[in-house]
Amino acid sequence: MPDSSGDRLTERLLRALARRTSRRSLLTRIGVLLVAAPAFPLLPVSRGFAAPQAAPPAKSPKPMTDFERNAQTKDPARCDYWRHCAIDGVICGCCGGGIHTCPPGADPSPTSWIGTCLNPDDGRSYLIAYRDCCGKSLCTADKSCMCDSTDREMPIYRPSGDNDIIWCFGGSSMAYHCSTAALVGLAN
Amino acid sequence: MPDSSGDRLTERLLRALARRTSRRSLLTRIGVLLVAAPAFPLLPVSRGFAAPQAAPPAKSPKPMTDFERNAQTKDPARCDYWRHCAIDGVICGCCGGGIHTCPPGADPSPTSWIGTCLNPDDGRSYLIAYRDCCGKSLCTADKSCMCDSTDREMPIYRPSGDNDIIWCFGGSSMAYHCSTAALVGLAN
Amino acid sequence: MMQTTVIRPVSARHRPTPLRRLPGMRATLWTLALLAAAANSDSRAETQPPPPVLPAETSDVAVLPPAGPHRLFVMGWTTGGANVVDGDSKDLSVLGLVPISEGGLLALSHDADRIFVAETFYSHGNRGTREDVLSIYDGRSLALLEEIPIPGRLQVVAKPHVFEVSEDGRLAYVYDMVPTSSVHVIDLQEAKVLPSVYLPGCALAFPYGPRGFGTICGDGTVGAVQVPESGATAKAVFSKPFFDANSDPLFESSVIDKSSGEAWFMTFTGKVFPAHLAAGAAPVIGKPWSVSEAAGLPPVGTGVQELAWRPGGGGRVLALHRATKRLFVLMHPGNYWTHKVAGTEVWVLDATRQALIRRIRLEAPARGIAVSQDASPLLYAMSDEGSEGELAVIDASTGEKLRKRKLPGGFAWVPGD
Amino acid sequence: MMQTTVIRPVSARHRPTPLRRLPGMRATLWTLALLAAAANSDSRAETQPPPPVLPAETSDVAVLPPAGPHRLFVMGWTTGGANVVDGDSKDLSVLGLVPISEGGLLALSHDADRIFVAETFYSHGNRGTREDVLSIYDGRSLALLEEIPIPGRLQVVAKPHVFEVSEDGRLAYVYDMVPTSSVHVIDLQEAKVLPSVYLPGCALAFPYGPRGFGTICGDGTVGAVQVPESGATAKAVFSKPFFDANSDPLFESSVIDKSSGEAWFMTFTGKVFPAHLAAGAAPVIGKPWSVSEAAGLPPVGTGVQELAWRPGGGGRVLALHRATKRLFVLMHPGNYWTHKVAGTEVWVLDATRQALIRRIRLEAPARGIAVSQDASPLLYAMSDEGSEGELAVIDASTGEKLRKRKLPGGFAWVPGD
Repeated sequence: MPDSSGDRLTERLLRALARRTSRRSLLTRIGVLLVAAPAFPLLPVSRGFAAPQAAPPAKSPKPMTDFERNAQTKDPARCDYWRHCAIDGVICGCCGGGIHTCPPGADPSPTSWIGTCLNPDDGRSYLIAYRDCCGKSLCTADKSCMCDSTDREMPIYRPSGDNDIIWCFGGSSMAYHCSTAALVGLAN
Repeated sequence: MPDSSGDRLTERLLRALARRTSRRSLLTRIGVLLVAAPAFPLLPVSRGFAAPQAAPPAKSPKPMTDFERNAQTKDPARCDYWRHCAIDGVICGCCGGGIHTCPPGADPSPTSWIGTCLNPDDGRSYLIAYRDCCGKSLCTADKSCMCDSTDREMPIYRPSGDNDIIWCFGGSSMAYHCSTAALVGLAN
Repeated sequence: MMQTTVIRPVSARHRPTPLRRLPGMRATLWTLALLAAAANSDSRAETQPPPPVLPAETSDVAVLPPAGPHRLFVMGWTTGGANVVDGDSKDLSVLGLVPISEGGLLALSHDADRIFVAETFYSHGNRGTREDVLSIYDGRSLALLEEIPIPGRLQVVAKPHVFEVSEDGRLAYVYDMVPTSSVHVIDLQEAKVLPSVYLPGCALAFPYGPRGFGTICGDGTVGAVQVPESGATAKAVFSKPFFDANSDPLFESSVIDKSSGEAWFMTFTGKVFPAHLAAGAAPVIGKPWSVSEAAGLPPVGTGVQELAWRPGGGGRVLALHRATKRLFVLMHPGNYWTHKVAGTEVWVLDATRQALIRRIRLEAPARGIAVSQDASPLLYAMSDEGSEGELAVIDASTGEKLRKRKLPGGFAWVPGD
Repeated sequence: MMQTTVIRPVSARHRPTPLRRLPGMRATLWTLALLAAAANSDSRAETQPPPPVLPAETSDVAVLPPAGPHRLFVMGWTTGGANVVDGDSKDLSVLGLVPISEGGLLALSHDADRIFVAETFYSHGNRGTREDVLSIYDGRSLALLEEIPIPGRLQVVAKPHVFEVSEDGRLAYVYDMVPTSSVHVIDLQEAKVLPSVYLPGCALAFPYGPRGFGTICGDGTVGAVQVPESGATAKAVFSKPFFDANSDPLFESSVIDKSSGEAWFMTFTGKVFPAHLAAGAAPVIGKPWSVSEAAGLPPVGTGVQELAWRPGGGGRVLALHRATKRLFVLMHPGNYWTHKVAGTEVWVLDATRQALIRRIRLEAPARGIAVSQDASPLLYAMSDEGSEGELAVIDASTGEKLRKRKLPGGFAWVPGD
C-alpha cells in the first residue's frame, strides 16, 4: 500500500463538508467545491493549532519517499523545500511572493489541490494547499524555480490530488503565474 | 564615410516613387509608404533581371564588413547566409518558411525595411526586403536561428532602414513570427 | 528545406514573372555555371561570362505537403503552438507552427487534413473577457477555417484525452471541470455545441466509434458514453470497479483504439487492464497483466522505497500502435510516486501475447512519447528541456535510433492515433 | 526574502487568527527552541517539550515596499513583463512582475509610485480585434488601476523614447508610425487622449518640462514640441541640421534630463552633441565632442574595417546620471555598423568637462545598461541571453562589481530617469 494518507485526509475534509457519503456524490461535490470554496476550510487547521498537542506523533515507522529523505526546511524558494513534495510549477517565492503569498498584483486562487508533506523538523505530516497565483504570464525569473514533485500526486479524475491542473478557478483569470504551498493543517 | 549605399539606394527607390524631392516630404511619404505599398516595387528588380548585364560590376575596392567577409551562400537557414547582413529576428527558413517564404499560415507583411547585402558569389550588392511573417507567436523552433546583423542598419527615424521595428504593418496582426530576406533587386 | 510552393503572393498587383516560382533558382544558376565550365574547361576563369544577376523574388507562403503517417505535432507550454515535423526528413526541420494559446490543446482528423485546437483567450492577454474556442485549421495551409465558441474547457498541462476528436472527425470532446466534471461535445461538421455530458467524479474522454467515449472515474470504474444522434443528453454506463485510485491509479495516458474500442488502462505500477468499449454497453474489463512480469521481472508494488522499473513521464507515457496492438511504455527505474519522472527506456509490448518485445534505451530521458500508426512505425521521444529539449526519432520496429534534433516541447500528436 | 505583508486575504470569510500574519513564525519557533535549550542546557534532548504544531496559514498577496532609487524594472521579449528587482538586495531577488504584453513598453512616474504600460492586445491572442491600451498600475500593489484606450502605438524591440512619461507624470507620449510618424499624447490625470502630434520624418519622444518633448529627425535635425494647455494641436520647431543620418546617425538611446531639458545626442561613432530643449524654442545644439577623444584615444571614423572602441548595444546604450551630468556609455571594440553588438565595457564620462572618468570592464557582455539617479548611483548591466541572461549591479561611482544574478531581459527602467 502506498502512503495515501493525503488523499484519505483530503477526503475526510470533504466529508466534513459534504452531507452525503456516497463516493459518487462526494466527488460531484469536489467539482463544485473547486469553484465555490474560498480555499480549503480552516477545520483541521484550528484543530491542529489552537491547542498544541502534548506530544508529537511518534516518528512514523513507514519508509520515507526520496523527496522526504532529502527535503530541507530552510529555503522555501528551492524545489527541495519540504512543503514542495508535490508541487508542479514555479515557486512564487522566486517571483516576489512567498510560501503562502502571491507576488504583488497576482491573484491567489481560492481553489487548490491538497498535498501531504512530511516536515523533517517535527516529523509531522501536514496538509499543503498548492494554491496557484493567477492573472499574469508564467514567472520566468529563475528557471531553477520550476519544480515538479509528485509524492501522493493523483490523476485528473482525482482532481483534489492533481498538480497538472491550472488551479486558478474562481479568480479573475486562468493565466498561470506561479504556485504557493500554504500550510493548512496537520495530516495526522 | 561609411558604406551607406543601402540607404542612398533605398532613398533612390523612394525618390523614384515620390514626385517631390524635399527631404521632409520624402520622409513623410516613407511613413505612408510603409503601410500603403504592397512591398517595395519591382522597379530595380526588373531592371536587374529582365536584361542580364553584359558584365558584372567590377569587384568593389571598398573594404567589406566582417559579415560580408564571412558570409556564405549555401545555407539560407543560418545567420551568416549572405542576405542576412542586417536581419534582426528568427529566420523563417527554420520555421517552415524559406528565404522569401512565410511558414504555412503566417502572413507575409506587405511592408518591410530594405537592406543592402553583398553576394560573395557574384560580387554584387543586392537590395534585400526583410519582410516579417506575422500573425503567430515568435517561432521558437531553434534558438540558433535568432539573428541580429546590422550592416547599414539605421535608427528608427530612418524607418526604412530599421530592423527593430515589427514589420507587420498592413497585415491582419502585428504578432511577430519570423523574418524573411527576399531579394528585390540590384543595389548598384 | 525551403518551402517554395506559392499559394498567396503578397500583392495581386505584382505582375507575374516567369520566375515567380523559384524552387530551382539557385540550382539553375549552378547548372548554368557547370555547363559553362564544361564547355570551356580549358578557358581561364576570367574569360567566363559573368554570372547572371540574381532575379527578384516575390514573397509567398508555404503550404505543407499532404500529411503522411510520419507527421508529428510537438508542443510545449511556451512554444506558442505545435511545431510540425516530418519524422522521415533527415534534419527533422520544422515545417510550420499550429498556433495554440497557452494551455490549449490540439487534435487531428484521422489523416491530419484538419487540425483542431481547443483554446482559451482573454481579451486583454491575461485579463479581461474570457472566450473558449475550438479553432479549426486546414492541415496543409494552416489557414484558420473556423472558430467555434465552446462552453468552456479545463486548462491543464498537456495530456491526452482532455481534448479529443472522434475517429471520423465528426465530434469533438472537450473535458471541463467547471461547474463540475463534464465533457462538452461539439459537432464539428455543423459547428454546433451538443448537450454537455456531466460526469461527476470522472474525467477525460477516450473516443471510440462514431459517437462513443470512455471516461475514467475516481471510484475505480470506467464509464462509457454514447452521444445520441437525437441531440438528447447522453448518459454514461459504468464498469464494475476494477482499480483503486488511492493505491494504484490508472495513467491518464491509457490508450484506446478509436476504431475498435479496444482499450488498455495502465496503472502507476504498470498493471495493464485490457478493456473493450462499445456503443450502448458498459465497458468490459479484462484480466490484468503486468508490464514488469511481461518483461520477466518480479511484480512491482507501491512501496516508496521499492526500486523497480516503472512507467512514468510528463504527458504521454503510454502509446499504442493500433494495427499490431503493440504498447510503447515510457519506463524509468524509481520508487512509487515517481510517475512523472522522465523515462530512460521505452518498453515495447505485445498486448495480445502480453509479452515484452523490446526495451529501447533512450539517449536523452523523455517526458513523453508518440508512435506513428503506419506499417513502418516511428517512435518519437521528447525530452522537453525548453530550448535545449530534444526530439528523438526511433524505428519502432527495431529500436534503431534514426534521427534527433533540438526542439522544445514534450507533448506530441500523430495522425490516426 | 518572503513578502509577508498581507494586503488581501483570499476570502474575507476567513476568521482572522492571531497568526494570520506570519513574518516571524519560524523565527519564533527557533526562539522557543533556543530558550528551551538554554533553560535546560544539561537536560537530554528527549526530555524537551515537543515542538509545537505549525500553524495554518492564510493565502495573501505581497505588496512592494515603497520604491527607492535603486528599484529596477527588467524586461525581455518573452518575460511576460518587467521583473522588479531591488538593486540593494543581496540576492537581487525578484519582487514582482509588471505584466506587459509582448512588444509593450513601460514608463514610470518620477518616484515609481505609478507604473505605466503601453501595450497592444488582439482579442484572440495573435489574431482578432486589435486594442491599444495604456495600462496604469499602482507601484506597490501592482494592481491594475486603469486602462486608457489609445489611438495606436508602434510595436518595436524595446528601446527608450518610444513610450515616455513627463517628469510630473501628467502626460504620456506614445510613438506611432501608422498612418505616419506621430506621437500620441495622453493626459494621464484626465485619462484623456490629446491631439496627436504628426512628425513626418521624425521619431521618438524625449520629454522635458511639464509639456515638452524632443524628437530626432532623419534629415539631421532635432525637433521640439510643446503640447499646448489649450488642447490645440502642437507644432514642432526644429534645430538646424547637425548630424548626417546616412553617415553617422544618432543613437535612439541618446539622453535628456527631463527636468532641465539638457540633452546629449550621441552618434554611432561616439560623437556627443550637447543640446538644450526648452518650451517654445528651437533646440539649441552645442559643439560636439567625442567619447573616444575624451578617453585620450584617436578620433573614430566610419570605416567598416576600422577597429576602435565604439558605443553599441541592444537597447539602452547610453545612460545619464542627471545630478552629476555623468554619461555611461556601453562600449565594445568593433568596426562601424556594429552599433548593436553587446558592450564589454561601460565608459563613465563627465559631460561637463567632456572627460573620461572611468572605464568599467563587464564580466558578461551587456545588451543594455541603466543608472540609478540617487547620490549613490548603481549601474546595471543586462546580458539578455534568455534564461541564461545575467543582471550585474555595479557601484557607478567606483566601478566595483557588487552583485549579479541570472535574470532574463536586456532592457531596464529606473525611477527618476
